[in-house]
Amino acid sequence: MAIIERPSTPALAGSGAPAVVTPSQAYGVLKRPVSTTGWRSWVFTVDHKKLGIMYGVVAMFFFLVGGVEALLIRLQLAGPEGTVLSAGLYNEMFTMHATTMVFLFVMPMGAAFANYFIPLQIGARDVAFPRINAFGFWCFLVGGIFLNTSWFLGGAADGGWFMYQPNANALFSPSHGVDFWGLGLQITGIASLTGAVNLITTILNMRAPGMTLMKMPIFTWMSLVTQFLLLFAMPVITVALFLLMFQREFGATFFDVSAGADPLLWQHLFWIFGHPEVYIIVLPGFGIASEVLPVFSRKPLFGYRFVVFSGAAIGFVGWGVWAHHMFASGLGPVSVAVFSMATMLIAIPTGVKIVNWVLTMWGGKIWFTTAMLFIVGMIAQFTIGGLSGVTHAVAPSDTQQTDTYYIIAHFHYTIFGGAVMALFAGFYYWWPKMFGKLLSERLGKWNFWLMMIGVNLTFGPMHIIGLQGQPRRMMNWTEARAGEGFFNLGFWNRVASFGSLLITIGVILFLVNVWNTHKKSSTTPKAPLDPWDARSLEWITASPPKEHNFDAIPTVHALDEFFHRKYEVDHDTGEVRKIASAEEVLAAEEAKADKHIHLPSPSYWPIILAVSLPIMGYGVIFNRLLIAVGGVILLLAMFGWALEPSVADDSDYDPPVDGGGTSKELANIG
Amino acid sequence: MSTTADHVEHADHDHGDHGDHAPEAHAHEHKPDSYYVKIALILAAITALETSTYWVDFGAFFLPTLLILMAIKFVMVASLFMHLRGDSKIFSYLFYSGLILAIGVYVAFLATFRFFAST
Amino acid sequence: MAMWMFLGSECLLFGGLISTYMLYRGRHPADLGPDQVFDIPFTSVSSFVLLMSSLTMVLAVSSAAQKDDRRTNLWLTVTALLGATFVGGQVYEFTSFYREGLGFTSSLFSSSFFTLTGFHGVHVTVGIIMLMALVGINKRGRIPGDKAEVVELVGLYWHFVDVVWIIIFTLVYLIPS
Amino acid sequence: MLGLTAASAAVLAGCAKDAPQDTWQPKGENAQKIHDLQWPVFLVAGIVGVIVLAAIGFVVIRYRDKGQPMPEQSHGKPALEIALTILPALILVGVGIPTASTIFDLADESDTECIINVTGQQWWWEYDYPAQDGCGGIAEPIVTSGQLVIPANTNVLLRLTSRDVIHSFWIPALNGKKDTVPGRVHTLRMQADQPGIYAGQCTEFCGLSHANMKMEAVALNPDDFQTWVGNQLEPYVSPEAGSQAALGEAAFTANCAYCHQVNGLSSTAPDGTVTPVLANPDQFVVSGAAPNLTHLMTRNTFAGATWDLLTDECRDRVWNASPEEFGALYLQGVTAECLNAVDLREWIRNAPAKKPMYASDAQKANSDGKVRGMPALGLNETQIDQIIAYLLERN
Repeated sequence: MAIIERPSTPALAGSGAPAVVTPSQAYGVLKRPVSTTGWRSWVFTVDHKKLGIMYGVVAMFFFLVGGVEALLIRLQLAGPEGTVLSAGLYNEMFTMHATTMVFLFVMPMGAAFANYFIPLQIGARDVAFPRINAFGFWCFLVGGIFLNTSWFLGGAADGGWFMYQPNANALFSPSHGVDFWGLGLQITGIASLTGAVNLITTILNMRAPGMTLMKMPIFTWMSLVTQFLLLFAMPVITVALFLLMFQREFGATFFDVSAGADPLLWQHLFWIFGHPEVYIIVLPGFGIASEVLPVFSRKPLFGYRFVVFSGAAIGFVGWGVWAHHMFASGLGPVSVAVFSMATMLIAIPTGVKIVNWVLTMWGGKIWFTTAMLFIVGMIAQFTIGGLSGVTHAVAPSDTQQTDTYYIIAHFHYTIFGGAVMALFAGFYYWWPKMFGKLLSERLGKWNFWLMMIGVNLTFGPMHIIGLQGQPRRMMNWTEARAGEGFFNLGFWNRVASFGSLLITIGVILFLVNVWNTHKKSSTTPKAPLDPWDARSLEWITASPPKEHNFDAIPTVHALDEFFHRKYEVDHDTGEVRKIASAEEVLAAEEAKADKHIHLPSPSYWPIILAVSLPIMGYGVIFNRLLIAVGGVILLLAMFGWALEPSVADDSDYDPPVDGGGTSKELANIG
Repeated sequence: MSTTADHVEHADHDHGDHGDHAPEAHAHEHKPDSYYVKIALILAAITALETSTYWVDFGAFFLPTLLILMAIKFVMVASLFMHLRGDSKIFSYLFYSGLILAIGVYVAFLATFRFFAST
Repeated sequence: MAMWMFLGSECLLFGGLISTYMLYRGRHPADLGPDQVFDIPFTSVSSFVLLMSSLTMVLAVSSAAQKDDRRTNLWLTVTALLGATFVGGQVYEFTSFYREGLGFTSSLFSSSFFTLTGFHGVHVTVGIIMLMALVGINKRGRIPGDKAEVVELVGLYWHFVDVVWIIIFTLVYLIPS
Repeated sequence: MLGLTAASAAVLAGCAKDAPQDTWQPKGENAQKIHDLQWPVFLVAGIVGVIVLAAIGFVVIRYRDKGQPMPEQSHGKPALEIALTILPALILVGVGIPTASTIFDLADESDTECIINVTGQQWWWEYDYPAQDGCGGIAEPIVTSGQLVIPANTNVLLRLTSRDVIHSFWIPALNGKKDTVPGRVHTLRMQADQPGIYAGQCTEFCGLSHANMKMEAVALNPDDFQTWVGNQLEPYVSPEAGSQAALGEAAFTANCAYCHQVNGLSSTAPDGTVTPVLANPDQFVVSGAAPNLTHLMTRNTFAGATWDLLTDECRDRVWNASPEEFGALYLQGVTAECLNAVDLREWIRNAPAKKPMYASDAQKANSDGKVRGMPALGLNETQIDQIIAYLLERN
């Protein structure tokens, strides 16, 4: 049903030229891929929706990988002197668990939602640079695979995800794991950077008529802040990773103390990137929460402006707090005091968000769907995580807590309890939009409760374990230091391990839910057009959306545009009256359908370009010859890319099949 | 890495805008070539002055002089050659936010190493 | 706009490299520090060359805006040549340092110096490739979209690289450690 | 309810018994300062948490869909927003001021009167006491490891550094942690109110055996501390000729003394010349150091304080001693009856099997043939017996 249509060139737009056509002629070096079905339609696609789904699927896969790693860690720690994993394997496990979850699950899952929904939420037909978008996805995929092949090629990285120097240099970490880690992150970093440039341009340039910045859906807003953070944070880690690579591969001495280097250089560079990274992880979740809450409370987001500004404030202040990861590293009292105060400052905008979420529900008419449950759970857990965060902003008290399980409790409450729960809410909320089918609410509620209880059983006790003095990153704990009272480490470690099993079951239920929904795809009924009585622009189109998103680009008059087309608000009485159904709103839009819709054409180059990168990566590690091979592919791909117009030329197309039809009709034919 | 591709796509897509915000304003007026040559001459003069510090002792003014001259050159190239001055404000915001962030963060970073105390 | 964003992002990249250099510039054996190896007159000349390439780049952009393909190509070529001269100077400088005993791994100063200036050199080289590609496809009439805009975007990148050198030249070469 | 659990857990943690690294049971002035700062913060955080969670609970129950009409489409009340922004800001100012003053207070080292150098390496701690007038006077330098012995009620200045990677020194009952960074010296003030033994652990991930890098701080009252100093400086006594220990001395010299220094140990050549046996760990170990074993049996632990030299029974007696009795009990050291020979034998027999280390030939190849940690020496059981007999006299 997908169609490939003529390109958007200003001279020709609206000139009455033909619409549906098939590209016939090769441009550039290879013949342009044109499949609209089968694997080719995915591999060479530049459609932001397909890329979004692929981001989601791959990120979900890595979530399972990271989850298995976490389970092995909890299994090892369930009892004293655990022997499930050897010391070396344990170190690789927690390093890769963190790396996988941060770089290969939460970030790309945020990117999945951003890719899929930003154009829909702002009323655009695609992103600004569709081929770069595809390139970004493939970089993420090949980078993630590259990173994980280290398991089979001599062992994964074992220096912790923070890879502190000098423990991660070649003398102390002789396997190739750290090389894989550095190069793999370099490759996935390209995905983040290109994605950031692309999405920021999209948001700033391609909004529907009438959509001012302050009428933009909040998820798009939070994603915008996230992308800015990525834009400025990625180069910092790039520098750090290059220094690491030069040190390990080419004999430089940036972190070599005997040459006079200062290992704190690495820590600063890493955390200058690493702290904005924290907000990169949670802000998309904040965005999803701020979308879901108003819909199911039947009320606009309380204090939209405050939520937007606090998001932006978090984005700014997030740059000035990195050294709070280093309170114990010997910075000197002045630096510690300054960063301690800055860290407290950031609690204020975060608190604003929680207050606004609660007040959004206040006075509402709350409908407890699975998505809503996940968000309510997320708010509760994020509150706990935020408050424990304030306790480490107090630097002296942080010197007791840092590098203990208390920190693990803190950031899992924010990242798992906050960001990941919000992502799950996003799945349930947007599934009908993406696939036209509803996930089962019954299974969904089981999924929610298992995860909610599981998260609290797993990470709640870690507050206790940490305050009882159990350091993190230890392959085992001993009875001698466990204590015997109510707060003894043994009992609570077992509880935590048990909780991780509940989370696992919850995640499995989610997968079952997805499987059930799609296995019977012929028998399960289509989801209603507007199952949640939603409020924002992405719902003013078919589910799943057509390849061109909107038949007619909607004109925006208000925040919560869709709501205002369905309901009329009496300003005197505050009474809300329904004036149109979702179907009617959509029909009205479709009646105005654009005659000519121009979409970018698929391309081979993004995936070819991306694949050249890990080849060069293997080259750096194993055989310099491969660098040349990868480099040649890279150059050829860039050359091919540059020569290929992002949209096929006029002459590529056959004459119109149906001169008079609108694109909507043609879409149905195609 | 993707810069070459970047601008190619850029050219194609900016015209597909349907936003209500300021369009990509490239419609700045074109100055005669002599204008740019004059700027280049000024820049060259500043560079000559900077280089002269290698031979001439400026005493206490040495460091501030060099830094100020550097800043002048930077701003001149950015605002005149790259015509940030005539372009849409949003470009300035994007670029200078990166620049200022970089300066702020890295000055703080060097400060934690007591870099400024020792020199 | 995307180019501006990319350049904003590059500020943090070079900021990191410059900071690393600033931190480590004093860490070297006494006879192989910046004050001993730098050849200020030589570097001043190559800095001047790069600065002038910004001028020719502006002229190329200006010609492109006036749709004068021949002059555009001329100025683009001159810019690329000036850039190549600069890179050539850098290569010469590196080899002369190397002969004086300052290798990449000699000291923290040399590692961070070569990393910083090397990154900059790679940027210039990428810029030269972009310029030559522009000339090439321009000749074949293959620049898609608005030609002047493409030239201008390459110009922005080129000026940025120049601006970075302005900073490096002052902070690294002129201010002694 | 979960918030309550978390908050009350935090508050109640102070009541737990027998958790040696509990961060809520300060036993020294510095830890007390941290505690005085942190418990009100935890309390406030707990109260705020309870209020927010209660509000969520209230909203969720009160405003669930009971068929009420569509609510008013209110976009918020700026006055309420601003009030709710200022309120947490005020709370944070209230937290921030004492935080800053405590930071500077803890960093003040002008009142310390005793200096101890603490050096971390994979995967154990070395403590050396320079000759000084502080600590009640130390005439000659002392080098020990595993257990940091300090005079009670005295402000001790620890100068922390590392020989290889970053470690972190942490005795929770006495002070917060401080990283030991190679190439840098960090300082940490430490003071214990009462004689006793305080557990700690390396808390910066430092490689393979990070979990097995523990430490203990032992506080003795000043008189006992002087006794301890005197004992550490006692000259070397050779084992009685022909005894098991004398054979052990030879075995030790042949197998262990390459890396482990025993002050005063010497070897006699057939011609009667006596040369001191000097360890040269630089040549064999990446960090360039191995624990000094001169007075091994005055310590209660070995191998990075991971295993005890005392049997469980004797260990419990020391750990549970009252502050008054503690000093005498600790100064007894490890006697033959109390020696935990099981773990010690296993360790000498094959150290890397007991504690993961980089000591195999293949692993050594990556680091110029040097080990990180103690290699398996291939000793036979007789030699092990002899060495243990010898070590037992290192008191």
